Amino acid sequence: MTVTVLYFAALKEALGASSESLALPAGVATVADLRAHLAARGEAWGQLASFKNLRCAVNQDMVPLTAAVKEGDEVAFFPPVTGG
Amino acid sequence: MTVTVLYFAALKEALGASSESLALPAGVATVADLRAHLAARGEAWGQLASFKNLRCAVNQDMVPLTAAVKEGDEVAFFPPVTGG
Amino acid sequence: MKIAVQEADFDVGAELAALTRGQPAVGACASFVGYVRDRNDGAAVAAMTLEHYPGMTEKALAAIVDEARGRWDLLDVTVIHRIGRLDIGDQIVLVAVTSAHRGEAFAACEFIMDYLKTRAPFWKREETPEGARWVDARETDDAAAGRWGEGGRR
Amino acid sequence: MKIAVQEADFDVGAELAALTRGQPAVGACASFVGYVRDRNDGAAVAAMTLEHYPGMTEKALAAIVDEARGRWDLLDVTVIHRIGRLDIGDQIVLVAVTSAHRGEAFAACEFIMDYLKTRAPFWKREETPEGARWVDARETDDAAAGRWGEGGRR
Repeated sequence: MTVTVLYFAALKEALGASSESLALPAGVATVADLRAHLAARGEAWGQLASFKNLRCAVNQDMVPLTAAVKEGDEVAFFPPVTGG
Repeated sequence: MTVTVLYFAALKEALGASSESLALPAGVATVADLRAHLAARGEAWGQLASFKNLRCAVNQDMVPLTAAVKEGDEVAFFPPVTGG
Repeated sequence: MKIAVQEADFDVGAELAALTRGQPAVGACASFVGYVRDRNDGAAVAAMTLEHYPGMTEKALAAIVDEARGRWDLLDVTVIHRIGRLDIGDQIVLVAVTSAHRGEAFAACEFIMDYLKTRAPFWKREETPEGARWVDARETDDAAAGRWGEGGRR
Repeated sequence: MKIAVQEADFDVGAELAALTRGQPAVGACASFVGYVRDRNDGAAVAAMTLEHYPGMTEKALAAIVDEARGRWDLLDVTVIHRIGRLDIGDQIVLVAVTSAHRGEAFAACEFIMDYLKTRAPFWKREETPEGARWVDARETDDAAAGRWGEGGRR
């Protein structure tokens, strides 16, 4: 399946990436799986596995890392928010 | 001793008085004594004795009816406040 | 600190700007405006008149603001309360509080309103279809002021 | 209900007037404005840039306002949050809530701010003498949002 992945703020800077369209291998069923898949790219991407208090959203709703990922989803990774 | 007595809002209307300078007989030592002295005038003034939740201030500070009254004080009687 | 008791209306935007302009330490401004509603205690209200105790009013408001400044780390406070005859929709009162952080600004603003409602000598007289009536004090206002107790946040 | 995410500054007086004009049931308007402070976490701050997640931001703010309207009897709500580069003293965010009574307006305004701080996808990047840095989330903000629990006033 194919998903869109977005990165924001300090994480975007650390990864040097803001968004990508990604074809996922079989076995990637949750956001946590997706994170592990991305972290396995190595180098800067390894930070995803250890990023402090990593937050994620699926289709623009904040969800826990255990949330499911489906074909066509928009998945975002970002640090804790600091607006207001 | 002589004091100034003020009345406000519904109490002012009930008494038909807004302020007066009053020479007090010996024995009037507290706001409660003053209230009893005024209520003893009879007619509308009798309401002072039974006025619901009567509030008072001495020299513009809210005080309990047990507060002392001294020569030259400004004593005010009024209903609970309803500003804001 | 600005405390005013006046017949004239006030401009909330201008008052907030005056509190915050040239104040780089301000991170938060909590404010409250009270308005004349068209209904109260089940009756239609056409207008109201606010009576006060000149002299004591300003003193009571200053004491309330001082107490708030003792409880929280505030940068500045403005309190404006109108008197005289007011129509439906008119502004009655403004309380605005600036602080570095929002929690203190919110708490102090609500505290000042709660204490103003029970300790500042204002009285409202409403005009209703059945004639004019003095507004009764609400027990909920005493309860709101009582929440703040001594020392604790509420 | 008005929710806006914009680079442009906003006029608090005009926004409050828009919320209350011609609304005779409004008795109370509680509002909050956040400003860029000149210090944060012990460092001097010269300016900041606010990044956000377009699309999700508006959705998250609408969900927070809906939750507030479910908890309290509100008449109207305005939330405006700026993005882009802001200088010291600039307004960042406005939350304004109208209700018949002050307690509900205060509670809802603070609730919306607390939730916005932890659930709306904005990120601040500060410019300091040691260079730019992303602002760290505060544990006190999580605690503030946590106070509201499920159902209770706080």
